[in-house]
Amino acid sequence: MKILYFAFLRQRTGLGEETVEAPADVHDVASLVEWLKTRGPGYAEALRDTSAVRVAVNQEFADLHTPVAANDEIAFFPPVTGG
Amino acid sequence: MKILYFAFLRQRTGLGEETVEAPADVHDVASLVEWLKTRGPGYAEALRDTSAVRVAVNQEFADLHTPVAANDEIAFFPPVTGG
Amino acid sequence: MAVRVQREDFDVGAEIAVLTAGRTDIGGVATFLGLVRDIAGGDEVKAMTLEHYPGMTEKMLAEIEAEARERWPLDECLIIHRYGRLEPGDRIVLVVTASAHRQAALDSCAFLIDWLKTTAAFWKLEETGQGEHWVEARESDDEAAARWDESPTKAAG
Amino acid sequence: MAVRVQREDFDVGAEIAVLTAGRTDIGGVATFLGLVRDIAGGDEVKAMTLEHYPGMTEKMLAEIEAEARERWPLDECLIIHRYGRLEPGDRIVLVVTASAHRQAALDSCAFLIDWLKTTAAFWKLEETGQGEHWVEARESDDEAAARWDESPTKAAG
Repeated sequence: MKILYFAFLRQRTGLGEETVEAPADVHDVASLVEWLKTRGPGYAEALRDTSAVRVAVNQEFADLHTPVAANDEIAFFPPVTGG
Repeated sequence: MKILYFAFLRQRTGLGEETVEAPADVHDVASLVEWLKTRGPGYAEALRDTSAVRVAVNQEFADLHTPVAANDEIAFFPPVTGG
Repeated sequence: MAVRVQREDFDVGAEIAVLTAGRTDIGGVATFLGLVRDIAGGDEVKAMTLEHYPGMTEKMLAEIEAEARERWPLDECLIIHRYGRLEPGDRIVLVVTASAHRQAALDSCAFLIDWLKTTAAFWKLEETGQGEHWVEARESDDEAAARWDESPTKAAG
Repeated sequence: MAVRVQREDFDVGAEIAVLTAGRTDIGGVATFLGLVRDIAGGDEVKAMTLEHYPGMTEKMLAEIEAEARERWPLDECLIIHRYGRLEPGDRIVLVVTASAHRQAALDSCAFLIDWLKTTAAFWKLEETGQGEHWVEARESDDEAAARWDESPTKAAG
């Protein structure tokens, strides 16, 4: 799956975009977040407070319960501030 | 005094502007209107229905009771339609 | 801060550029551009001639501009209104308001154009297929202008 | 009808000219131009970098534009939003709405800019004297956008 990071999440993870092969038990946003946090201190820091993070799955707003699959595009970002 | 006519009043009187020497008994807009109406059929027609006519004295909205004097600028026009 | 009543056309982009040149305190510029429509009251309009009262029309525009500046925190304000014969598609009126806050710019622009469209000292002679006629004041326009007799919306950012 | 998210600057006058060229059915064109201010929350802003989500940002803009067209009788509608690093005085956003009736143009323009300023998928990194920081969502903006959850003002002419 393709993972995107914006704003402070991009800065903390150190990358804007990556393609990952998640373990089989990653089936929703919550389990994806838990797995991503194990990938390094930048990820753990970026995703520590999920109340400050918004998520979109395939460019639609989603939440922790939204299912994710291999070909999905999942984006993490702070609440939008508008233009 | 200087008299201005706009829109249909200009068309009916046949002129946009004139300088007149009004008789001594012309002391307010009402008496000015009565005197102007005696000056010809165009004037009588233009000023026949004063409910359809607005007046300004020295570029301020006025009414039939507003006093007028020799050096005033008096304008007659229909209700404004805006731009 | 300017009011212009003119026969000539105007350039919207150039007017905005002049107002905002070198300014770093303006957050929002609201603009209303009025064009002559080819339809009025169901009739096809071939042309429209605007008449105004030179002197008084400008004086009233300056007064309403001063009122807008009093009601909203405006950095810049511009009103241009044309007179003379105009055809469908021609530019007729421009209102530009600039403020640190978008709501002030938007509200003052709407206030000014409502006033201009109802209360400004202009008279319109329309040329239609049925000949020429003077346009009469319209009720719905008066209602739009009357809304502004209430207190203004607070600036929201 | 168009939505553009771009790094490049834009020309307000040229954009309006394209939308209205040859049109005789448009009575009013409402425009909102947003500029970068040199002050935010009391701090001097040296520059601001806008980040967006390519694809999703445009999709959301297209959706809100479609909603505006559904709520108001619009002849034309244009939204341009820039991203990247911008300095005070730079143009950042443009909304243009055109309608036969001025109220529809004014209301839809205000609706769109309120939405853009609160709900559009952008993130802002401000450079101030105190360093860089990400701007957080603001309450007053959310309130301005929430006003539009009510039914729209009727077109008044």
